[in-house]
Amino acid sequence: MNADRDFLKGNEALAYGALRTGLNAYYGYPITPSSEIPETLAAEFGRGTYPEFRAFVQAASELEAINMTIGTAATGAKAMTATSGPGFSLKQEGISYAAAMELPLLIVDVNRSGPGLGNLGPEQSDYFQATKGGGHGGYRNIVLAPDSVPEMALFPSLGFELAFRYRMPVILLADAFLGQLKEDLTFPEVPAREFDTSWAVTGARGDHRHVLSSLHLELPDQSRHVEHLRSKYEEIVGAEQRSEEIATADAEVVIVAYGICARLARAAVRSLRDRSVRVGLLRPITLAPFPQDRLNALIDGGVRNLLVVELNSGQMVEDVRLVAEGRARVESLERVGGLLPSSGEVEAAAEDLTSSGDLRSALEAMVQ
Amino acid sequence: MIGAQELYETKLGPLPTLTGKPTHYCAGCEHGTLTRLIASALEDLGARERTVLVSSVGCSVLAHEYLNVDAVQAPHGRAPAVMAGIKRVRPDLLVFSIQGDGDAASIGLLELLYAANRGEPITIFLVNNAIYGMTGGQMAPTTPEGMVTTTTPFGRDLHQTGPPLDASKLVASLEGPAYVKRVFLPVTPTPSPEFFNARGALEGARAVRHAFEVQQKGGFAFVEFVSTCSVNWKLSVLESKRYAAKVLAPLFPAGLYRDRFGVEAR
Amino acid sequence: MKTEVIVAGHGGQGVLELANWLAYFHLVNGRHVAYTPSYGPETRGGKVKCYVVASDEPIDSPIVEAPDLLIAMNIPSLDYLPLLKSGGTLLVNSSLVQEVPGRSDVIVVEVPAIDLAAALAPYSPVPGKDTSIAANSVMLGAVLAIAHDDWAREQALIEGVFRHFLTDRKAAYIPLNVQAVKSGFEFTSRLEASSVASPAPPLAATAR
Amino acid sequence: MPESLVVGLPKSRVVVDAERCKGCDLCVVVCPQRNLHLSERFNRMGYHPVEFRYHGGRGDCTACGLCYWVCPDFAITEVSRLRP
Repeated sequence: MNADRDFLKGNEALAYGALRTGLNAYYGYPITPSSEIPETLAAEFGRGTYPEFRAFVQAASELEAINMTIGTAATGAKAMTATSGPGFSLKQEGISYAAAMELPLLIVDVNRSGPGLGNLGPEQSDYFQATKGGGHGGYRNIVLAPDSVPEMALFPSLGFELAFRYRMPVILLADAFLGQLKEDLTFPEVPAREFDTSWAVTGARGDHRHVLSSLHLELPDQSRHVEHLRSKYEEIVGAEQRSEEIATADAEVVIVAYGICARLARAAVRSLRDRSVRVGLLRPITLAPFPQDRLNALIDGGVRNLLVVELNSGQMVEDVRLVAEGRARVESLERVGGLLPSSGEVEAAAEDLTSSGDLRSALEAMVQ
Repeated sequence: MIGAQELYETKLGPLPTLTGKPTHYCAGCEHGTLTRLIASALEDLGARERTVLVSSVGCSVLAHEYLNVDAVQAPHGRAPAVMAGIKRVRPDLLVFSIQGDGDAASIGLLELLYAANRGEPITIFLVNNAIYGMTGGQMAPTTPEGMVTTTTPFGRDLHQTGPPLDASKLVASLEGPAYVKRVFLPVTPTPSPEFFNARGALEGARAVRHAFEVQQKGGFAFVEFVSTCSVNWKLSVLESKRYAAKVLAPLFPAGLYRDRFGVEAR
Repeated sequence: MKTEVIVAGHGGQGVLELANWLAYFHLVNGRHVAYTPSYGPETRGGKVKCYVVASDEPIDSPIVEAPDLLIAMNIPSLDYLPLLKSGGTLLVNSSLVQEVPGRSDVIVVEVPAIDLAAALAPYSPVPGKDTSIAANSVMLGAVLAIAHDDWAREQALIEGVFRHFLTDRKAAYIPLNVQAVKSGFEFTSRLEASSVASPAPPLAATAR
Repeated sequence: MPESLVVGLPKSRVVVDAERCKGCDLCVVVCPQRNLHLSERFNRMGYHPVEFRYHGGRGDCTACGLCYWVCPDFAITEVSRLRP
């Protein structure tokens, strides 16, 4: 018996992870495949198990939800909202305002298939929306991509830490598979963190008051503000790139994949290594900032072939190509509509990029 | 010799809850009048240091420049949701917004109605001047039939746009709110063409005070101020007050629609 | 040691529960587990399919492409038979599936799960209520038997599994479900013992 | 100083910050005693600001404050009464 291990869905683990890191408020509008998050939180709110969890509201719309999240965040409290693609689109308005007002909040997107209603299957097609800003105006958010249920439980804590450190929205980009997947996990002990909230609205003190506004009517003021947001993100690019590597040291081909695709890629790398095929995996943990330094280092170290595996019609591959700048061949294996490639397909695509794969293709071409 | 200044004592003076910054409001605009009423009420309640203003979008977008309190900017129409988010985790704070008719009764109607229906303990002041002032005079949900605006250049046609929307009645149709009141805020013409009465401002002052008290008792408070917009109505200041008295007052009659805690009775 | 299972059936047969119980049984046995349900509209009365992976090592991919064990609760579940690994086991609910398509390289174990469950009426928490609902627990017992486990050893663990999942009002169903597991276990063990042709199954679903 | 000795001074008075005033006329039309008037001069914004001009013959200022409450620009900064 191993009583200290839990067995939870990704969505449930995320909810408990947030509660264990001192979540104060959750506002959301239910949407499959993320609804276990509000369901789990509603139950715990009703039980009152987590005294710091002071507010749970099923909002009337995603707009209401994100703006309630903004209100709570403005007081310096830890606020979270969760949704899936169609709801993520609606939340973009508020995310733009939160980015402009430099509010720390956590937004979870359990990516389903799109555009439009799409279906309930897993996709990674909200990558652009999450990593390039998403709402109007120029800004970037930090985007975290878990690839397992234990990480779904762990990343709310990391997310709030980054959100408060840099005073900005942090997006936790999961996918429908991870949301529904159940795995064993052990909750890490997360010490309660106190963050600097001296900027928050809590009532004026004498002549000192706090105004959180995204309105800068004087043109130079707005210019300075956007420049400030940009330089803040540049600092984040320098300090917060996170990734995981498997068997990249002598790799001829490196697979770049995150989320559920990284799990498939792990299996493919293991299987290929069993056959002495020199393939490795670079798994971005922060999609924004993209782990460009590690990717650069791999290319500088001699990796000439990159295979991007993602559940969209080619989004992260653009960032990989941007880093590679023509120094490495970048191919991609894509699936959409909720379908996943098999690990065999990942294996084959990676092997095709090795020198033996090249030789075989050349021979096949000659035969034909 | 005694200076004339020392002979007088102040009955009404400057309010520390006002920043003193000149407003961007047009001459004779009730937005300015309301700002003073709010500052005065907050001082009466000794609440300035526990108050958060949620600035909305519209003419009141810069309200935080004039009111010397903590403030958060809400996206267009979303002020009630932002207020609810503040109040849910900080029930000790006094949270209010000044919304326009476009903000509250059009783009943010859902946020208004749901905050009202849940009875969120917040205070909303709606300035209904029947037109979009900040953006240059487009049709508002509350524009009366026939009014010429930049988007109804031949006058508002109700067959095309539906009738003016009555926000106070809509809010009062819900169970959630504890206090719903509509006040005619402009100065009102009297039989003498040279005199106007200021009853609106005095009633407004009471309503503002009551709306904060209701929030302190845990209720949702909503006060609609029927107002004017002389610049976009293309009338002089005093003509706009006469027009408001003639056209808007019957369309949006002043009245008390809900007073669950009986604050008016005292 | 890694075990990959597909559990399939139709909505209402308790397929998700069976897969959950199986995964949790492995978890309390100290393994890493991954369970992937079907979800959304497809769970409304239609086909249901779940993956269960149990492994002593951290699990790379939770997706089961070639299962060691296919639990087929109804006829459409046999659609997944081509995926079954050579040498793998097909566990069939023979109450609903009378004819099993041939695949000579797999072991077929037929358990009349509904009939066995229906025979447990004395254990119903509601007197007179049909107990065939416990067919999924019968299949859990069959899985344990296929792994040549010892019922006496597993009984406590199984009770723990049910106590974890069947809480509040559902707790009344724990004795019925435990009996159903036992029934499935005993039926399958006899089947195995009487089966001369079949070699010992390569699958150790609960091997330790 | 006893009130009776302050000859020619209004019993109450209104202090106007002329630079804030936008000349909207609201205080002028609500003043029951007609003690407020738009000035001939311009302020820095280019408005004719209001002035408190006491006309002893027309009725004294009662410090009723109506001008203070209706002023949208907080330009009526003070309403005062003679000390008793």
